[in-house]
Amino acid sequence: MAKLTIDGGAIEVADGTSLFDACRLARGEALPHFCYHPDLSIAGVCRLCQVEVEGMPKLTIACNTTVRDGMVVHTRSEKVRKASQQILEMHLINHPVDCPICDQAGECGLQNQYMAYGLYDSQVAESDKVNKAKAQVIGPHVILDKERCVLCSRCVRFCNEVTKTGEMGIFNRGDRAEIGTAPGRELDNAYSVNTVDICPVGALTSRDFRFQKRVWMLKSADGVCAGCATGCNVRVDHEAGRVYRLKPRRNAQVNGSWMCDEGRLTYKDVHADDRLVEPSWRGQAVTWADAKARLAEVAVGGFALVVGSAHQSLEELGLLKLVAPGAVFSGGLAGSDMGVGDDLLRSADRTPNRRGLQLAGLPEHDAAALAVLVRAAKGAILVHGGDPAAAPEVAAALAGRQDVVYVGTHRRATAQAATLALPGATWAEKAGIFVNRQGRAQAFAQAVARPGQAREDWRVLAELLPATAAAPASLKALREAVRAQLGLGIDLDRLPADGALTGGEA
Amino acid sequence: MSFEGLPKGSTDGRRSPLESIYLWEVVKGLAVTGRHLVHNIFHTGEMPTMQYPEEKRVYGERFRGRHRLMQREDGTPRCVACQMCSTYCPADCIHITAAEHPDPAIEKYPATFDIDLLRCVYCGLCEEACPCDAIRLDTGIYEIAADSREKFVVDKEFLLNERTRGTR
Amino acid sequence: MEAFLFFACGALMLLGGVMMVLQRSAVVAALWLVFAFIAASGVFAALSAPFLAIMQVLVYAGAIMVLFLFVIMMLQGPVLEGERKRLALPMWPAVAIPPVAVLVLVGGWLANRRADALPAAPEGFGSPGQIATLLLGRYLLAFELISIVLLVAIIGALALGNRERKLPWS
Amino acid sequence: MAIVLESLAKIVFMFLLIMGMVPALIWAERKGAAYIQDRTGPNRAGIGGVRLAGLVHPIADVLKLVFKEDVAPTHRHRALYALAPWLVMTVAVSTYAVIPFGDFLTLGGHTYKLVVADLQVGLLYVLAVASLGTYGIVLAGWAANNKFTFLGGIRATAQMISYEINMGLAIMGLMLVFGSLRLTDIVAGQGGLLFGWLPMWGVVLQPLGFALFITSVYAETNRNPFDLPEGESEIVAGYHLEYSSLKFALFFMAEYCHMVVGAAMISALYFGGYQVPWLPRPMLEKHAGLLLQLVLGLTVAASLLFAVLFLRRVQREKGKFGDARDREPVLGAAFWLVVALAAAGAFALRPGDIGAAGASIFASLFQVGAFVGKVVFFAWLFIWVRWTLPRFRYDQLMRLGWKVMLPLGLANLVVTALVVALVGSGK
Repeated sequence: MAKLTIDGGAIEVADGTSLFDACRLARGEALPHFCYHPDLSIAGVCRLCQVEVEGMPKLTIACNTTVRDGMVVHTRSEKVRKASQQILEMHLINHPVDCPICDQAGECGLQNQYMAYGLYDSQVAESDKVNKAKAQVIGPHVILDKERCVLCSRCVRFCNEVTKTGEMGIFNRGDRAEIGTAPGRELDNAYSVNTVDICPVGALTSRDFRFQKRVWMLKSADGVCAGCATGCNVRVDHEAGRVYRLKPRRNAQVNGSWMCDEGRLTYKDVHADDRLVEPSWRGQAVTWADAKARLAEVAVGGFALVVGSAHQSLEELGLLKLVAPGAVFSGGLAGSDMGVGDDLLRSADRTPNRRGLQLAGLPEHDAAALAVLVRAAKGAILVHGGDPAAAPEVAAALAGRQDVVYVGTHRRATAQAATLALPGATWAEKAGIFVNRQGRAQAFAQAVARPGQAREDWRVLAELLPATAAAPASLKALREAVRAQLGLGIDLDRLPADGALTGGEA
Repeated sequence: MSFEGLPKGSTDGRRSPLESIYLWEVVKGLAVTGRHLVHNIFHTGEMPTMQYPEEKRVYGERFRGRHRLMQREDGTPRCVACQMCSTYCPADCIHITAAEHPDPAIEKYPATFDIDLLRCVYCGLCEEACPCDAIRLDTGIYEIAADSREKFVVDKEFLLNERTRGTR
Repeated sequence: MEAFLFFACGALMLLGGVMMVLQRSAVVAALWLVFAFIAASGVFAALSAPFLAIMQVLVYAGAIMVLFLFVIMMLQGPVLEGERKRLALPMWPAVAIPPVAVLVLVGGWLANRRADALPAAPEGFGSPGQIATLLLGRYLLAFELISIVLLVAIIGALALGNRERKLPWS
Repeated sequence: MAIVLESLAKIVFMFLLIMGMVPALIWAERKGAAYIQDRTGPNRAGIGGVRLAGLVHPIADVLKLVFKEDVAPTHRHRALYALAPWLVMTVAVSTYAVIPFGDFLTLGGHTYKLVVADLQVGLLYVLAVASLGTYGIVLAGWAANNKFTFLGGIRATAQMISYEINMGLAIMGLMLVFGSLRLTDIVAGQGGLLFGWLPMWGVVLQPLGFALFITSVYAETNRNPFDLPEGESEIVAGYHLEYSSLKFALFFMAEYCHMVVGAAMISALYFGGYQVPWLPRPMLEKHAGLLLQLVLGLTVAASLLFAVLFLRRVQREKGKFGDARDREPVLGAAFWLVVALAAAGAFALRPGDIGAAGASIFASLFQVGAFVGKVVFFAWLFIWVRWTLPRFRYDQLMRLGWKVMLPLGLANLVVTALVVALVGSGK
């Protein structure tokens, strides 16, 4: 352990801690910085985190200094302030200051720190600035503006260290130095948009989000990516009922600071044109009141077969078990929604909650087996989520039945095949829990309002409960009921920020 | 409340016997209004009333009238769709959708730029906020009238056109 | 002419009275009563008593019923939900009373019709002067006694209405 | 049959007189209010550029009100809601039946009384009909089923009851003086002279009664300063808030009809009605020719004055508007010049000898003219007072009615009765 004094206060940290982290602890906020990133190597190129250490002749950068016992550090002295100011001014010499058209404005490191420490009247005339290329498409997801770059090298290190693809580099010297892709290369790895996230200025911007919304108008909700079984923690940025982008939320246990490009685009499904937005009876839109009446018609003798899906939350899967205690249960199509995985973040399993399905005890069946179950069902069938009818065998088995109830989010094959289709909510429109491939239960919050007459799935399912079962009054009560039913040892309503393991690595 | 400067009679709450009968005061009041009436019948030209559509009041140069969008030399809007104005707008009357401009030097331009003139409070904060001097309220147009609410929502082309008046 | 007026106004008066009884809404009932008063004034007019006719309207329709209406409205407020409803079905036969009554009246009149059945009104009959002479001459005592009775009634009403409070003179 | 025709003719004359005065009064109200407040007032509506100083506006108003959508509240009492405006209008118009608008007219050897119905109890008839006017307002307020209209109705009831009593007391004083309830008698009784020089008008004989009466009339017509049933500042527009289109127009017209009735009552009861002071009927007939020439001469002079005023405007406002409105002063000047010429022509025809029959007709017309003139003046007084005085507070209104005017009215009655008993009535 090392004892040191920072800004007059004593602090004790483990040996080997960087001075940057020690200062963050002591100050309660990080030192100004561009190049430092907790999940990347130390470059020490931006020189912005300089602090005054007594006994050292000059200021030193905190990120590349390890703490030593007895250090006396000043982070707010006049000398440090002046140094920050001058370094920032240097960074700005060739910066175009086109904040009005820059997507980064509002979450820009340069902007924020310049407002905090800057020298407000620039000594450099605009005409003296070195002009570089603007708005270059450097990959399928990323656009580069070389002028705005402050040469922090975060993107270069990301491509070298995380994806190990090495597309990016810094070329030329002095004030001609500029960021760019290696000759003949494109920034086309599966994690390329992370460079946009870590870029402290607007040099790298996302093509998908570009000009869609000013960031200060966005509100955020904590979510979990539903794109695959990894369950990357994300921030859902939304405004006025619309999700605009997903950004990774740091969870060292799951995804570090990253997420894949594919996962970022999963929000598009939330606003798809084929959303199921109102109850439909034999393809005709009806009101909820009508739908309830029809439901009594269809499920007059209860459900004989209940088909769940790995796309639904743990609470819903647990509730499903209560809907029809005597029914045959299925977890949907086995091996559906499979893609290509890698050893970084992406799983081949493109469902967010297959582990949850297993926890809830819903066995998956292949198409033929599911078709057999459907044909064997001597009562109404309830399909919740997923799209089992996408398999031709299942579709054939469902065809002609007049007692299929579907609760889901999109008007796809199963919704078409169902007699009564009830609109549920997507992951962005409800709160819930996904259990990822590690068996880690992670909670996600509701970001936007549900479209049309769609309702939270668990409320829809509660309508289907037999008269003998008490419907849960709230999500909290439902979670408690599911916890008890599945025999989990964790409080589902108060999961830790980085999730809780449900037991055993998969 | 201060009663200084008012005649004493009106402040002490007591009335003279003649005043308390009220009728005489009525006659005095009638005399006052009658005087105005007769004077105005013979001096119609001296009334302060402005015959509005024919005569118009001249407003100061700083009067904030209907908005206009400034143009570049080539006639395209100066606006770069930074949405500072709509961010700053206290009435939430400006709606911009941005798009990629083919010229990377311009980079961003407003694909649509709608102002709801019914919501606008003519505070002028948008022109304060604009970094490009692209929006101004200096047209001096204040006759903003239309027969449907839709016509009060004016678009980019309308605001760029210097010959448009009032509303759509 | 007078006979026709008499019977027409009489029929209207009966109609007003019956409609008043049948009404569910107090306000509408009061209005039918006003209607009956005005018809009664027509009966007086037909009987060559213009002063009484006018007084009937002035006092009953113009003052007393306005006061009634005022009180009803003060206590009840704007139109109640039930007041726009129509009359209950079993009540409708009652509406038939006025026409029947008129038929009986007219029948009786036709049966006994004689040109000199109705004596001609004497000169000045029903004029303000004559009524004044009667009231302040021959019937002065009765008139004053009635005034006293009315005064006592007013004081009694006040006393009853103010029972909770202490009266200023007690 | 003749009596029916005669009555019909008189009814039509009275009705036309009132209905003609309503738009004129509306115009006077708007223009007068404007001039009193140093504004220009209505001057936009015009026919071919001629705006007649806003006189076209009442026509435009009527057209607008006729063609407007009739918006009615859903929760109204249908029958009474529809009935109320007609009740108000009917009552307003039927009061005229007993007011004499002239003495008599001799035509073809037959003498016609210039009153629709010469009732024995005319004065009471006026009171009775006026008291029924309350119903229209109360029902309008109640049937619309709106809190504000309802409050307006309630206010109207209490106000009308309070001031009807004062009105009756004031009239009783007059009745004592003239010893009759017949309006023709009362007007005829005001033809004489007191002390040989003072017209024996009601206002001279009953000054306090007049003050009480005119105050009560203002309260009964719901005109400022007693227009609390409308009270825009507290109850929006009072009883007629929920009315629109023609139904609203009826209320609006009824208000002006009431004003004309009030003005006619004031002039008939306290200002000698058709009587021209110092010019009794025989004098009128004797000097008919002279008077006619005087009238024509005055017409010429007045028309010339107007013409000159218009010519000055022509000079001053040449091409001011650049459209049809520039024609207006020219047309005005031309019109008044034509009138002046016509009057001058009639003057030159020496109408001095129009014969005995002509003299009688002229005298009748002159008296009718005098009556109409008085009515116009008092109607204008209504407007003048409205734009001069502020509205009373409701408690002030009640205090004035019950605590001030009622005792004064009783005192007036007692004093009058004593004087009449001692001196003898005006008969």
